[in-house]
Amino acid sequence: MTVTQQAPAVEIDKVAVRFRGKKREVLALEDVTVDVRPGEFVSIVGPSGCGKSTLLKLVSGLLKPSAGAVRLLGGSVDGPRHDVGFVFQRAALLEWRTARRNILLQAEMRGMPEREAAQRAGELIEMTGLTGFEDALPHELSGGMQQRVALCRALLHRPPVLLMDEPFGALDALTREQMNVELHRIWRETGTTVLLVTHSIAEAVYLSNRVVVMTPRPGTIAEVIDVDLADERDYAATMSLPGFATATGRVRELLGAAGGHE
Amino acid sequence: MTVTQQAPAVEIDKVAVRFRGKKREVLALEDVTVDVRPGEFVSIVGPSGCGKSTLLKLVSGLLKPSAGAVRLLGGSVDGPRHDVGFVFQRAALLEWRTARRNILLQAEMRGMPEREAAQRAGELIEMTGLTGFEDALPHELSGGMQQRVALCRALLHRPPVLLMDEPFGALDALTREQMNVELHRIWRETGTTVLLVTHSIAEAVYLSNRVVVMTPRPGTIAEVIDVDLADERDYAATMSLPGFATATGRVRELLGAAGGHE
Amino acid sequence: MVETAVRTAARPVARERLVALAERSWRPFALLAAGYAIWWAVTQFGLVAAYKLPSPGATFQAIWNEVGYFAHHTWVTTFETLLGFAVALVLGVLAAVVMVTSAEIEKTLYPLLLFAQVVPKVAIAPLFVVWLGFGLTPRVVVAVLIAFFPVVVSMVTGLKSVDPEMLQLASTMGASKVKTFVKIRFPASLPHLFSGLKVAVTLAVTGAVVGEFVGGNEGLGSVILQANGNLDTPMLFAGLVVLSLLGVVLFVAVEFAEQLLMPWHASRRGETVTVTY
Amino acid sequence: MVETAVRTAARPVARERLVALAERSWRPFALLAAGYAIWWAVTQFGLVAAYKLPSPGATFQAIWNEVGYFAHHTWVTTFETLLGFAVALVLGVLAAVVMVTSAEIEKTLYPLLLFAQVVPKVAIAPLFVVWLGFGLTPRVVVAVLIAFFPVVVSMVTGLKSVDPEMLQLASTMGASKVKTFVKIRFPASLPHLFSGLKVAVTLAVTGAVVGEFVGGNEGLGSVILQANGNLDTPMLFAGLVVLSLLGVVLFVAVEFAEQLLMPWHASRRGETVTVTY
Amino acid sequence: GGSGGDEKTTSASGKELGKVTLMLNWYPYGEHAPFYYGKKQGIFEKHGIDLTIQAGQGSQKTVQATGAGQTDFGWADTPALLSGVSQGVPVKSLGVFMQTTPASVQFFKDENITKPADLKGKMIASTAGDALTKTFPVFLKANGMSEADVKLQNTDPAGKIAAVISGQTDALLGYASDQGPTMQDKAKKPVGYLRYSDFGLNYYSNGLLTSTDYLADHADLAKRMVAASSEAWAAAEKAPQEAVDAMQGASPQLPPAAVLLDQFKTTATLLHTDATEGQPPGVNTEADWQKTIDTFAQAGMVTNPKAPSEYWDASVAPKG
Ligand SMILES: Nc1ncnc2c1ncn2[C@@H]1O[C@H](COP(=O)(O)OP(=O)(O)OP(=O)(O)O)[C@@H](O)[C@H]1O
Ligand SMILES: Nc1ncnc2c1ncn2[C@@H]1O[C@H](COP(=O)(O)OP(=O)(O)OP(=O)(O)O)[C@@H](O)[C@H]1O
Ligand SMILES: [Mg+2]
Ligand SMILES: [Mg+2]
Repeated sequence: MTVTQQAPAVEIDKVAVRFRGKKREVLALEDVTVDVRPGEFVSIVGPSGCGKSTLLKLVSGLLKPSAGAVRLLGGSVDGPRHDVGFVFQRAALLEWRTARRNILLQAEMRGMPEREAAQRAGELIEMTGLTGFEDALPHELSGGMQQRVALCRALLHRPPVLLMDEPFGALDALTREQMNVELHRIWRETGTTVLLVTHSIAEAVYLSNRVVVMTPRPGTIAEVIDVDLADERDYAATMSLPGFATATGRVRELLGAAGGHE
Repeated sequence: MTVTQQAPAVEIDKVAVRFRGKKREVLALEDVTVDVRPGEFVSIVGPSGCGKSTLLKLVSGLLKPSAGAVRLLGGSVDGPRHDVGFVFQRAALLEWRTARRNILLQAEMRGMPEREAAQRAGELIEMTGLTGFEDALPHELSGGMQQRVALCRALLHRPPVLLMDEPFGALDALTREQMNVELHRIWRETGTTVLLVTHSIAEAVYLSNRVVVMTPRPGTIAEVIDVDLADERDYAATMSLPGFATATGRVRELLGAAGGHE
Repeated sequence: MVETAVRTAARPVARERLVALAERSWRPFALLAAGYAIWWAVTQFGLVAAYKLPSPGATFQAIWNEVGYFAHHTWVTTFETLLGFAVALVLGVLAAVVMVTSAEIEKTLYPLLLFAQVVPKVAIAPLFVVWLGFGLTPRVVVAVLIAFFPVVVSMVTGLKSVDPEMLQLASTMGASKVKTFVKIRFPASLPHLFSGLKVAVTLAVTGAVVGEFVGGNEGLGSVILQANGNLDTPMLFAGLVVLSLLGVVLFVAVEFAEQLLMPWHASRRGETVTVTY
Repeated sequence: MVETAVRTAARPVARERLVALAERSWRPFALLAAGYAIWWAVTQFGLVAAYKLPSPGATFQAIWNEVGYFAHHTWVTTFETLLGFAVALVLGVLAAVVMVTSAEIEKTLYPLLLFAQVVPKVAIAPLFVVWLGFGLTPRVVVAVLIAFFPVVVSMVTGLKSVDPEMLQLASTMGASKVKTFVKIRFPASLPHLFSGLKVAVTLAVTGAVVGEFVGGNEGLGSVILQANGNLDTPMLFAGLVVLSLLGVVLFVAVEFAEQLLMPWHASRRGETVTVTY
Repeated sequence: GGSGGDEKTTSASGKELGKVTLMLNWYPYGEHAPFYYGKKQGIFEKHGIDLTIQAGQGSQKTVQATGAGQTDFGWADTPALLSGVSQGVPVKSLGVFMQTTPASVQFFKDENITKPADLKGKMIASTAGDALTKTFPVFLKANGMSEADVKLQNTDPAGKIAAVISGQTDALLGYASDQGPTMQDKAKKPVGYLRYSDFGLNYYSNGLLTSTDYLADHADLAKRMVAASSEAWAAAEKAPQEAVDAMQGASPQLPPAAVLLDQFKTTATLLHTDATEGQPPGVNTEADWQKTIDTFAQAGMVTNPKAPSEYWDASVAPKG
């Protein structure tokens, strides 16, 4: 996909976030500036507690910055935005709804046509390997299954912008790889703009156009790394490309990680 | 550490678990037999929903098998056991307690001496990098921070058996490596028996004496892989040892994963 | 954790179910029988004067002698109670919703509702008669006023206890307030609401009776009032027995609705085959 | 999600706080003023006969003329209410704990409690006098009986709503039932308990008044009863006003305790600087 | 509710009857026998009245309901009427039938109480705020005692009898025609009375009343109602047993027949003062009214006493 010179889909401009707790004030983000082009896939990696989840909540308008401004799809963000699909870090399922009905919540809230929604939900359930558990309640599902339900829910309405907070954290290696491939395919086919928080450097590099590496709290941007890979990528083959090694190496270096998990 | 010919610390004997839901019966585990020697470190890997969490709950006596028997530290398990430290897949923190007091819950419940508990909690908080957030309530912590609090809680009383269900899933690569190293050190120093569920194959191999690989639901044991590495392991160096490559390769093969995340 | 027996994986057959039912329910019956036995013994052997406590025989005789009379008055009270409860339920839920929607409305409305609650209805009931006359209205109004508050309080607490992240999720879905309410807030607050409803339904009975005390020649309240005036304790107890039965039946109906509407809730989950203990 | 204003990161100064307080609390006061104005107008212009509704002036005059008298009776009723509420709280929590501990005890005890609840206390209050004599006891007993049930119901629901995984966690810690209760079940059930307590405290006031109606020479209940007998509506309303104030004060005290004991709860969390909206 | 007197029905003999409702002061008991007897004997029909009798729940409420037009006529205690009028309830008495108050201190005879002085130090159950309690100090004063000499215990009306039977109190304040017979029946012990009227205090008790509006609009019907009632009371006085028998079926919760008879016989002794001796029931004198008003003014129940004519319409009184 060729990225043209359009206005950015996401503009985060000199943003700072300061939380005030009972006893403590926490500066979670400081002077964060990122632009994401329409149709771009950007991953965010950084140490635990550096403000990644906070950043996604800013973009969706669930949180207001203490300083700076956020723009999404050309409009300034000053309230919850519903032109996004959001996967929270916790699965956040409704305990009284079955897996399928948790997914369909998205459709019901948006008033999507029922037939279309049901069909799409069926496809996503199959894609994520939840077949057979459509009618299970959340407490009857394993941790990874719950996470997949939340993923399906965020994808149901084919959102123009996808915000995903460690959507694959509770999945085993194989399932995770399959999900990666699927997500990559969906992204290429639909031109969705994606912001993905992940702890897997390989995943970040495999999926993204660019990887944003953050510093420990207060979260600032350490570096934005361009991934020099074609948009169409074979999973196994990509891993052995020099562009992949360069990018992962640089990310690992910035994070100070030895690379055991990547 | 030399493993002597003692009675197993954990004996799982032809265990099956069948859940009955409203509409569906799910056979989660079938004919699972595993013995864990005292002081051994065993990791469990397997596809999402294959019954790993279920297995840990069986060992701790939180769940009764539909068939078969479980023995722990020489006694048969027929009720919740408290000679374990358990890290659940969800952090499961008390929302009204601060981070420190969530950790100290373990001490309070067991009636541990206060001074000792407070000191130990302080050490663990430092080790897991939570310093400065001792007085934060769970909702003021990031996902990874919550997980670290749960980890500290399980380690507080230096349990003879540690049961950990993806304790590092929400951590970034660097923190995760550090935690791995710390856990390995604790294990070597205390001779604790550890059962660890993880999705990271590298983590499983780096930490374990043996890796149990499970099949998709109904969960059975595909193979138990012996890890041919010295007990004392340097993190970065281990990765390049032939024993490491052999073991990870075999696990990856059994799981059918390409290895992107390891 | 509560200890429970291990179950086999096979589905229970009808006979097993019956046994299980008997196992579950023999205790209340035993209790009832014991209570009856004590009552009987105490009156039979003259331990308590008859004007203080009639014998069970005399009490049931009183009902039996006037079955039609009791049926009529029970029906009146039941009708008032149900009407009062229904109105209290609707108004209470509405008030709670409005109050949760806006902190400003809450601050304006709460003192008003609180005021309506703390004024003892028993004390102002006579005024209702002055204001509203002797018909059905004042009695239903008293029932509503008495049953209303628990509904509001529990519903407000319930609506506010919803996981904030679920509400954030809803707002990313562009959900309207109504949809968020219908699909998230309301179901999530059901456990709270039902504990309010259980209290409310029993209070609605009391409300109807209080209403009948102050104005009305019908209903179990007036039966009791007259019996009290004549010191006719068998009749008084007969009234109380029938009234209690009414209360118990309505309470059980609410519990049943609870079971039906929220089988998913932790407090009511069916046990899984492999049971946690 | 409720929209709220953006806050700056700096701590608010004292003046800002004052303004915020005024902003938060002007509505109830405005409401009170409006209510008073309507009451005044309605009586002033003779829209309602004086025997139906006295003027506010006459009402406050009635209090003012007999301040000492009101103070005494208010104190009596307050004492009965607090005692009744305290006993109901302790008994209610105990009953709930016992019931949650064992399903069998629950099944045995619930019908008993339910029965005690559904028998209208107003109807049996005269019997209490026969059984317990005059004096403080029957009045406190009525208050306890009326306030008890909401405490039990909400506490049982609360205790049962605890996240099962937290209880599993406790059992891996070898926690005794008592410790599990004190450290997990009880705090987790506070949000439920408090919605019960809010209802219970207002009912305890009613209970004390009912007790005073049927037997007692003291307390606001007897003040109201006498005023009613004389058709002395100013005095009647004076009694009601004082009684309502008592109820409001006690309710606010319970709310205050709630705020104090569970600042962590979603329903009461202070907003963070960067506010979700 | 009230019919407003405009509805008409037709009797068996083809006579056109005015439909009226009468709300009693309480659920039916012996005192009310004359109304049932009059109905049964066709006395009301003879006067062109189709009478419906409703139970009441206390004189006060009957006064209020009558004032509000929820019933055409009421049967209520004069003190309740006086305080009602002084509070602005638009009602008027059409004549008091029970001209001697049945108010009395009641106790078991084994208490050895024979005169007011014997009440010294006794505990007496009474309902705060009711007329009996309000006038009790006047009664005490008339007999050289003060409030401090006895202890009054506030008790629910329903609980008074039980309080005496169970020994919680030594006596109660009540109407001789009401609690006494029931008490005697339950405890199987003779009951003694100290009637206010025997010891220097008398005032008007139950009588017929209507609203001022009704009186203005239906003066004739009101007059006929008074005449019929008077005739019914006179008839019942002569045949107490038959009168009480006429009540059968009035309510499933009627007191036992013996109690009813006892209640009515007591009532029958209260129909006249010295001034109206020999007159038909329901004939009042202004002097008696004044005495009653003065008594309650003294007791503090009437704050701004007015002339008898403000409370009582003399024009409808029955002729001998
Ligand atoms: N509601 C809140 N109140 C106070 N502090 C908060 C709040 N939410 C987050 N924080 C703080 O903000 C910082 C960033 O949190 P955030 O959840 O964005 O981290 P993260 O990068 O997502 O971490 P992780 O990888 O562990 O999920 C943390 O230090 C956290 O303690
Ligand atoms: N309470 C329950 N009732 C019914 N089915 C259940 C229950 N708990 C677990 N299961 C089912 O048992 C199977 C195994 O669940 P388990 O949580 O042990 O998986 P897991 O291996 O831990 O998966 P993950 O890696 O996704 O956490 C799943 O298919 C799940 O749906
Ligand atoms: Mg996060
Ligand atoms: Mg799991």
